Amino acid sequence: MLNKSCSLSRLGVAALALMASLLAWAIATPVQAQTEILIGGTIAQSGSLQGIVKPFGALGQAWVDDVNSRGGIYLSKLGRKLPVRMILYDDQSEPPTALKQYERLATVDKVHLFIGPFSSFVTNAAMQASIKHKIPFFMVEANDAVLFEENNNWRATGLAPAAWEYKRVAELYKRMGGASTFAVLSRDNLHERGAAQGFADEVKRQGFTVVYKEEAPKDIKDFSSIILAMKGKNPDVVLIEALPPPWNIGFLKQARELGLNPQDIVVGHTPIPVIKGMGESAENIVSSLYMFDGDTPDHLRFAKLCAAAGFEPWQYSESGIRYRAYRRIEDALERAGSLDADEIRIAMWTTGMTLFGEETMKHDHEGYGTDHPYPTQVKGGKHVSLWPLEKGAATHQYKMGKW
Amino acid sequence: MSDPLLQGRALVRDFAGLRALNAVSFEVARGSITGIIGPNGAGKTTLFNAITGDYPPTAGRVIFDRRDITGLAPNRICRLGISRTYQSVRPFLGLSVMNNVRIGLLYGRREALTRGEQEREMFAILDFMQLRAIADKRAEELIPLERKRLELARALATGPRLVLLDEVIAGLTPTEILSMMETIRAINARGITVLLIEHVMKAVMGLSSEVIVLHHGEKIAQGDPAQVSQDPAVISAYLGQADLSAGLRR
Amino acid sequence: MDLAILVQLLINGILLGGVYAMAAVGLSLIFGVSGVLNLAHGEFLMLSGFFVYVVYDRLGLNPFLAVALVAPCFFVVGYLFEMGLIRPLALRKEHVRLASATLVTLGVALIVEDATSFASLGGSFEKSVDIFVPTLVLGTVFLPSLKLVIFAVVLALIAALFLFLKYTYIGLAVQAVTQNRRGAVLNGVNTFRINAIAFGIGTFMAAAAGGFEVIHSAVAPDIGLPLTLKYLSIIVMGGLGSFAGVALGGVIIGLGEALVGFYNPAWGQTVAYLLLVAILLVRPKGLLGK
Amino acid sequence: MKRTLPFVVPTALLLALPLLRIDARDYVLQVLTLLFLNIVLAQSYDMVGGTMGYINLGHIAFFGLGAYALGILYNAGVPFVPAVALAVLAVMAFAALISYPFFRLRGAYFALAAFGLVKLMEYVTINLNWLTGGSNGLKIDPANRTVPMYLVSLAVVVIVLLASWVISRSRLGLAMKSIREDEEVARDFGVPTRLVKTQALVVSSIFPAVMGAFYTWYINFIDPGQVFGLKIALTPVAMAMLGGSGLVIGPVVGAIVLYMAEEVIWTQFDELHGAMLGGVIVVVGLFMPGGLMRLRPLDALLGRLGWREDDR
Repeated sequence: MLNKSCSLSRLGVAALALMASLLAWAIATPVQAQTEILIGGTIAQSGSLQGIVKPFGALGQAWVDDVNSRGGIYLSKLGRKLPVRMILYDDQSEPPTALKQYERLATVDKVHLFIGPFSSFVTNAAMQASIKHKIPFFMVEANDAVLFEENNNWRATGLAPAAWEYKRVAELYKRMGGASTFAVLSRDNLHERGAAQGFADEVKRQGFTVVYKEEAPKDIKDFSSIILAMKGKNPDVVLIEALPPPWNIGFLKQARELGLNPQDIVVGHTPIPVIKGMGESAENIVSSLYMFDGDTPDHLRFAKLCAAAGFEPWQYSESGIRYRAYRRIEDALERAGSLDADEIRIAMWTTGMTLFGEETMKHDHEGYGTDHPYPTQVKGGKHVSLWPLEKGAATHQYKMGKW
Repeated sequence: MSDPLLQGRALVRDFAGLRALNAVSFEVARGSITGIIGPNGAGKTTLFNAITGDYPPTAGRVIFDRRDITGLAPNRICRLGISRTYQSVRPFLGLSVMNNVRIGLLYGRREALTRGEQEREMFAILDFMQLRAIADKRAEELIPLERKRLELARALATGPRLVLLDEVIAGLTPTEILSMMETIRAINARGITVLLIEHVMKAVMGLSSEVIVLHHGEKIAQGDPAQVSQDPAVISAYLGQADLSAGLRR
Repeated sequence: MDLAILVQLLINGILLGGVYAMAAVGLSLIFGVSGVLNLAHGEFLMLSGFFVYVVYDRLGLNPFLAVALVAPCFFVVGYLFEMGLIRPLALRKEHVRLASATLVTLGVALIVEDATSFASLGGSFEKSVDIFVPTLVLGTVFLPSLKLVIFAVVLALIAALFLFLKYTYIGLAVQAVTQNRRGAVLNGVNTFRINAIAFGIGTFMAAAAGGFEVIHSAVAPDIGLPLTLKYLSIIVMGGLGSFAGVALGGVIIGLGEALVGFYNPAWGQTVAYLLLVAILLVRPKGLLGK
Repeated sequence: MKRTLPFVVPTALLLALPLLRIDARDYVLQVLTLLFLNIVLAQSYDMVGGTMGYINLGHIAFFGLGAYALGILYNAGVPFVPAVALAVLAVMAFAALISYPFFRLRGAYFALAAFGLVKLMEYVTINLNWLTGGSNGLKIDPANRTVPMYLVSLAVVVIVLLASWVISRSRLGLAMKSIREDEEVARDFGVPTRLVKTQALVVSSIFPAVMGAFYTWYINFIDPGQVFGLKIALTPVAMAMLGGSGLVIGPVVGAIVLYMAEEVIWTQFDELHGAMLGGVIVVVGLFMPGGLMRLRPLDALLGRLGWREDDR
């Protein structure tokens, strides 16, 4: 009996010790002195969003290496350069996991600023940690309106609202002439819906007609009924807005199979699998990217970072947004000149930096930026920039139903 | 029979085009031990299932204690006082012996028992079936004979007026057979009517006051054991099943 | 509605049903014989699509040839899968077996999905083969020839399966096991081998469907589980273990998606699961289930 | 007293945790909140899945429904507490409603139809966008609710564990177990199986509904793919199996072990998180049909604590 209760209590002690050590393990990371700039965030390495952003962990590291190779970022109030360290966790594409991990970044890793995750849903959860701990939050691939409903001075994005995504494409058609009726199909998902609606509104504002507008389920595989309905409307231009390549490929292959032959096809996101899968048929598809051809320092640096991360800029259409976020962080830190959260925040909101040699980034009173993508066209299996518009109108070629 | 406890009226049961029971009518007297015999596939177990409502009869009526129970759900029929065992035993393997019995006590009775009554009843039944010593074991840990006793214990727990015993003697050693026959008699002595299916002729003939003979889904004879075993139809039905017909004549 | 459109919709729906039936038949065979809900079925489909792509991309083979090369290998994959991971569960209690098989196949699905996405790191996660089989046009009606071929293949496979089950020793054994596992064992059938063969054939069919997927649209690591779910609802709707039921279930869902999808794309996808629940309400064992 | 101590002491410690004054407190609370969510889902899944033997792959439908019901009611101006109550009642009514058709199905048919139900719910939620916001998701006023959410989840964990324990020793629990062992025999011995199954499903739906409602309150922005997701649908099943399906202590142990394993995996490894999780699940299915708590040493431990159940 003595033996029994003895081993029981020993067991209890062991269990408590285990719990305590787990707790300790969870919170035990040495406190950082101000010898480096700590940036924390999450990137989906698993779950439903991984396919779009997985290599951005490597891209982030490439940027950090690049910055540190020059000695880091100069902070005037400290009077020296500090190296950058980026801590990225896997949010598993799930908001509660992201919330937990941003909390960890804030309290365990004690980062100085946050870089946002992919998607508005995950961002919304992650932002809670920023507000609570008063840590500046650089949003990246997230610009849905719900994120801007509340006053929150700790977040800002470089992106314009989702509805702007096709502004430049619509302008291109305005300048080109020759097309007047549009069909718009988007994947039924937060981001895609907003972007497609923006395009429809934009072309209507330009005086064109939208003859077909529909949203199709996230995981639809058979588009034959949609294509049939679309054919009945006989549109000049068909726009497809969906992030996952299989969605776009499925639609395009079936459209070809069922003889949908508009004058022009716009596929919002045309990364390499779409081009490879469509082969010759991908020629002259109009698309968009968050960059355009050029040789400014930004262009060169962006290409270099992507190469270090193992892909070409246009293969991951969102990579341009990431790059802009890195640049904004550099810019904000330099102008803040310290690691004080408030100063970084103010610097983040008052940016006026120039990117890719052309545009000046700004923020409106809600925190939206001004970035929106540029039209491209697939030629010879690659994206060719149609920007600026004068050049675009000359380079652009109607597809004219040629599959 | 003036007032039978159980009565089947022209029972028919079809399985996907196969007629397993064909117009079987029979009566079971109150307080009796009645045997059902017949070659394999004669429809004996189907008859049980028709009575308990597991596979309700396609046509015909089942009358229990002057009440028509045809088409009632098995759980309701159980509460009316009919309980059973299975040809291949089916105790709740993952449950303890006590809980196997408790199911019948809790759910199979018409009137709710108080906690004290429950416990008293349960231990009385466990004692009666000699299961008390292994009451905490799970059914899957029992040996076959114990499982059979457990089936009987569970059947008794519902406080039945009629128990249907499906080959409880088959597969036992001669000593075990004798003890099981004693048990069945003891159950009957408590005022519970017994209807049993059995292949061991000695046991059926020894126990039953009345025997029903099924063949190809039809009843070919009913009467006291001595009389039935002389019946030419019965003998011809068993022809070719040497050991059984030998058993009949013995 | 315009008659031409209606005809086109019906054709689309039926052909789509053929595409669904192709992979679902394999799943049905596996369930019928082994009683296992193979949640990894769609992953094998996806994996086969990847291999077809790799063979096509690296060796420059014709994609159809690549399918012919890759799919039979998946017979072996399925066979080994059963031997290694499903067989050890055979002796468990019914509901424990169902649950553990569900877990094992789910775990395998997660592993295959993640490993595939890991293996394609650096490249893109999505693969699609560039090949266009011209469409047959009869007046106003478009008959996508690739889907026609698939439909013919499905019919042929179902017929072959039927003959195989009816006239070969192994086929009869498969049937015996489907109907009564214990009885088959008592009659000397090696149920383990039969299970493995069923997994082999079923996985082969999934692989063939995967080949179609990568040719006709695209594969990505995460398409597996949602597809499995759809195939499962098709075979449940048709009646577990009935091949004709699978074809019927596939065509019903195909037609439902095509017709509803024409008016309202959103509900077009939903209709499959609405039908599933509705049919099970009326017939708990599916349309042709016994 | 000795028997309840290993339960009371950790609960008291966990209850006191928010008083802790360290920087990482909220992180610890959030880690535990997600653990509690998993425990509740696994434990309540197992009422039907383990105790009654009906593999309910659609358990998460109750969670998603609770999440959406709360969001819709709350945004319609119903005060929070009544909104939670109404959401839970709605889910219970839903469970009672589907129990009739779904429990006509057995075994694999039931598991699959229930699984299909989750997908159906997801689609319907997307399509009814006038009500649910569709794929745009549903948002309620955001706030930092770390500590209250932690306390609520802890309370629900305690309640669900108590409920499991009470049920396993109750009349209803015995009937559920008898259905698991042999439904026909149970019916032959007077168990009103249909009623028992409905009761079991309704009881098991309460807990995911509560957690779903509070989940919306905590995360404040939900979408159909998230609350009706495949992963969240299947991990509780894996957790219950890992710990020991059908035992009161099983699902909670499984949830803790699997969740901790996941935590270690994502903090210690950069890649292949899904594959490792899959590996764990395969091992459980392959080698531990009875789960951890039926392994001999742990079973012996339960015996010494006086926690061993008669029916296992």
